[in-house]
Amino acid sequence: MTVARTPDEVRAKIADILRRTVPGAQVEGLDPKADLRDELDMDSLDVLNFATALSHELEVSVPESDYSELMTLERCTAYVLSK
Amino acid sequence: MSGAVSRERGLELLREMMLIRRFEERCAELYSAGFIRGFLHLYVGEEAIATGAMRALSPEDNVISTYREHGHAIARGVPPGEVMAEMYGKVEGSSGGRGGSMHIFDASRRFYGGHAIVAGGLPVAVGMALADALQNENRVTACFFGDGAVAEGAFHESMNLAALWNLPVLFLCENNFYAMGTHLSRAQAETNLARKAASYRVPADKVDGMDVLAVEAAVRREVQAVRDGGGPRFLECETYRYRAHSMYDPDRYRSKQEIEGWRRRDPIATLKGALRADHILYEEDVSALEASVEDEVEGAVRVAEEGSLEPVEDLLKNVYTPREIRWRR
Amino acid sequence: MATMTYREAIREAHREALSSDPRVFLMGEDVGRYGGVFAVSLGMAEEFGEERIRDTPLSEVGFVGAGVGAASAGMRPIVEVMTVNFSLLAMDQIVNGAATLRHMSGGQLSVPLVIRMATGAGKQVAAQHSHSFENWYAHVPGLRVAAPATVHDARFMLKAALADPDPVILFEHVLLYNMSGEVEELAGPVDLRRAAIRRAGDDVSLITYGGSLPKVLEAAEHLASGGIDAEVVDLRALRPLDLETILSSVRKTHRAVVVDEGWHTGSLAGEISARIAEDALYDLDAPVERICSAEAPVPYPHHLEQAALPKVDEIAAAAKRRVGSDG
Amino acid sequence: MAEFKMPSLGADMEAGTLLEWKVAPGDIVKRGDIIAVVDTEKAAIEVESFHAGVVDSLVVEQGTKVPVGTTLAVIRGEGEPAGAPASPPQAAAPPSANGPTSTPAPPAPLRRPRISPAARRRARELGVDAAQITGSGERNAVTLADVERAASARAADATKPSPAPEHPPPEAPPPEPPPVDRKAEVMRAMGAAMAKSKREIPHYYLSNTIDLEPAIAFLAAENAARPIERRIVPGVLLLKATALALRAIPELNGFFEGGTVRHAEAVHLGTAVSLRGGGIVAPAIHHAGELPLEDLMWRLNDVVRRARTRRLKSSELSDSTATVTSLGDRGSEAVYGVIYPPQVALIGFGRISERPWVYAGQVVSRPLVVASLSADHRASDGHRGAAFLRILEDKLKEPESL
Repeated sequence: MTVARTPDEVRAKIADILRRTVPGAQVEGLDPKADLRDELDMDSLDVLNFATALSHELEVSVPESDYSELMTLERCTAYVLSK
Repeated sequence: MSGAVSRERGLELLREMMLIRRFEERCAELYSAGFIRGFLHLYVGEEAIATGAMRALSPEDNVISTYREHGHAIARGVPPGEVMAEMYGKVEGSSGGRGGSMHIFDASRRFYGGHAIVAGGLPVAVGMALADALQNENRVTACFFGDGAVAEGAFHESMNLAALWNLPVLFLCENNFYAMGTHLSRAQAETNLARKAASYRVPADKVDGMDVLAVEAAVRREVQAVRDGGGPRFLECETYRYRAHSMYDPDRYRSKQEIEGWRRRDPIATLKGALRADHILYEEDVSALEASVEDEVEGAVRVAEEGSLEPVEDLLKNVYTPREIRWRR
Repeated sequence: MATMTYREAIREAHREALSSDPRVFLMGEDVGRYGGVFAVSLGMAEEFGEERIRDTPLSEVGFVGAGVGAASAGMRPIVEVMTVNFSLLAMDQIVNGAATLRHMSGGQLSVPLVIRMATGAGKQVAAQHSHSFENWYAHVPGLRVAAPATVHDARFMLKAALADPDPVILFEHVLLYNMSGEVEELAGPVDLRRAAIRRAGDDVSLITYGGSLPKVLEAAEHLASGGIDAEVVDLRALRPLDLETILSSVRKTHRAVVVDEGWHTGSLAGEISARIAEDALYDLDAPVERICSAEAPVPYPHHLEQAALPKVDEIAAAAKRRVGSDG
Repeated sequence: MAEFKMPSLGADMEAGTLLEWKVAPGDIVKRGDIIAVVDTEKAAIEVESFHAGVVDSLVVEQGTKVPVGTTLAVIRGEGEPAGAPASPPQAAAPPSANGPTSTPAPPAPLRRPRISPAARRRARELGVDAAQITGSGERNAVTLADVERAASARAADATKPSPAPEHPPPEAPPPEPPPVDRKAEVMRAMGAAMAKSKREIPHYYLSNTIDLEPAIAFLAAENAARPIERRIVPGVLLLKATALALRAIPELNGFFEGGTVRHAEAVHLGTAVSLRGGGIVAPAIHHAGELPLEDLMWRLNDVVRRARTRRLKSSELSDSTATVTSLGDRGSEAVYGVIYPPQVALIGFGRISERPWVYAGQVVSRPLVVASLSADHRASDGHRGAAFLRILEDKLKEPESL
């Protein structure tokens, strides 16, 4: 399986996952530094579903303690790339 | 054999052999009509052995037999109706219908089957005798098998074990000279079967299996020797089956002359002749016996016909011991 | 095309082998003068002589072991064991001997032995003559196990078995001997590595072998009349299994029913189900179902024997259940 | 002959629009089969039949809005003759007192939805949520064909609005639901229910601050050992503890109707779910107290997702015996909620956050939550309410027992 690994690919993939796990999410034009939970009205279930999809589709393991690292687009991209 | 037997005893032996023969002939008929299925191995011609040998055994002794065992079962006292019902696959059969022709069991008469793997009964007989030895039971285990079994490894291992441990087994070899379709001379290099047993230090002897009085006397002698603690014995009874190995067998391997030759030594005719010579058998006896045997066999067929089939829901019955029974012991 | 019985097809296969290779000989109980208990070798002793159509005493461990020895010493023996039930007496020679000699001699010995045996129930011969132990042999590395289920395979599987450098066991179901069928006369040996698709279909794979094939084909016809298009896979080889054919069928139909006359527990059907679960789980649209024999020794009475064995309507019902059209 | 009526799917529902029939006359229906999709102010809801039999006739056409209680279809029992007259929609009785009229059977041991592995994989490929498809396979398993049908139906939906005048569709499309301003409808319906609640129910309020340190530590240890898709959120512990505490204090678990209190036997926990774009629904998690945490987590996730995609079942909207509202980790410190009539209690949880707390004589930082109870004074009193919160706290301090 090939996995997205350039920053652009990772960002696109994250956006794609967000669109699927948070139905109706307006991902375009999102401030990369803004907290996704506020911007997209994500609750803890959404966060877990997002983290689960991220972990499966980008093949990164995400311990529970790292969830907060995923909560802006910018940090999330960096987190995936660091793995 | 003149003067060897009383009228009463003579008639009893004669009737039993006639009963077995009539029973077997009726089985052949019922098989052809489709009431009996599977394999059917008939004992016609060999009746003297079962009849004579069982007389010499006590009800406390064990009997183990082969797939050609209807005669043994009847001579042992298993009601012919139960044997017939077994062949009909009915619940009233001696094994509840599950075994059929080859697997007649009646533990209440210490008749332990009914084994259809050639020589399969011999090690079991050794084990039963071992149990008796360990429990100080003064009991003999009589084990019937054919000449074909002598070629199996199980025969040789059983002889050795029984002799080595000095066990109370009487090995009764019914040598009818054919292992299915193969004559003894083409199956075994040493055709003197008693010598094989003797080589394991099992005292071995031979008797005319077509002479019921001779069989009874020989078995009585051997049983006594075993019961006296002398260890196992081997008795070869030379005999002949008039019919094919089984109902499936086209019987192309023997000549008509050979069969006719043995028929002239027929055990029933032989006993009749002896009793007539002693003037203790009359024609009206024979017709009375024939009628009574006919009645008994027809009664057996009725038991089988009127019996019931086990419900299919019971299919898994007796695969394991019912637990509550085992634990209550 | 020639029409013959399964029995005649096996006999023809023997005659061909005996005529073309002087190393081939047949031995077993009553195979010679008697002509074989299932009459497979009828007339062959007269044709090829008693040296090559060799009667044996009732000494299974002895003559099967002798087959192992003769094969390893340059002959091409065919050993007929009357039924798989009696083969248990010889299992030591087959499992500890034939299957292992090559391996434990570091490749110095090979055992090009063919063992044929009858198997299966349906003739009311009760619990010591009716069982299907094919899977016990299929468990053993070093053996090749196969089962001709058609007259054509009966005709051409022996040739493949004799050509194999390793021990091959061929299972012949007792109910097949009288079956008639067509044989392509100039066909080559059956490929022992390949299962056969006996009927192509899209809705469910019915996987079976040997004596159950006719039942499965009948079930497939019945299903077709109800609009279910079943594919029938005849394993032919029980060891090694042709996983490629099995899995590609399941990947196509997404449903599998495995029919095997052995008992469920530890059955060949269980092995096949496991392989499907391991390698094709994500292709399955319904659980795999097995139709095997009831977990009891085969009983003598007809109605109980039939109740114990896989049945056509049972196979069809399982297929419908898996396709999801049983209402 | 049974009449299938527009169900009451909550205290605030007065009427519904029949969006779609899932059955046709002559179809055999079993109890629990989904037979129609009804649009309420809140959501499109799959409604199930409580009768078994054969669909005799469909009385209401798709797209029609009718009051609660209106006969929608007639279901004939087996053996009954066909064609008995059904009452027309106009003759519908007004909705009777709200509240559950039937209790679903206790759930079979909960499992993931029955989706065949092939269907699951295909659904992923097609981007279809297989969990929301009604299966046609064995025991309602979702099969490959179901997924493919759903995908093509969706594709058809997607192309429907595009005008294609020169190629009229071969069949008349099913009537579109009337366009609604859903947000306004939801707000109006909720407002009506809440007004009724505040008007009629004498609320009393209690709250306790609870130290969640043991619960959070327990979860962290549990989750560390779990693959990510099986991790559990803290809200699940709160739900489970609430359900168990409700079981201990039955006065808070039930209904006030017709001037009397009726305690419910089982605890079906209404779980307030905020809809994106506004509004709240509170679908029931049936038998919440009996579900292991993992099953409860799965149920919560399932019900939230379906609430947000408007695929709830009717029983889930009418069966709750008490409701929980939990603000999660981004909300306010405490919530004192409004009871959903005819229920008699609402339990609220504020945000879980690290705050100073005295523990073993020391001021330490601990994750705290304010648990509140809004309860109907006609059904219970403050004494019992306090006992409830105490039990809730005890349960959360021993998370292993959940």
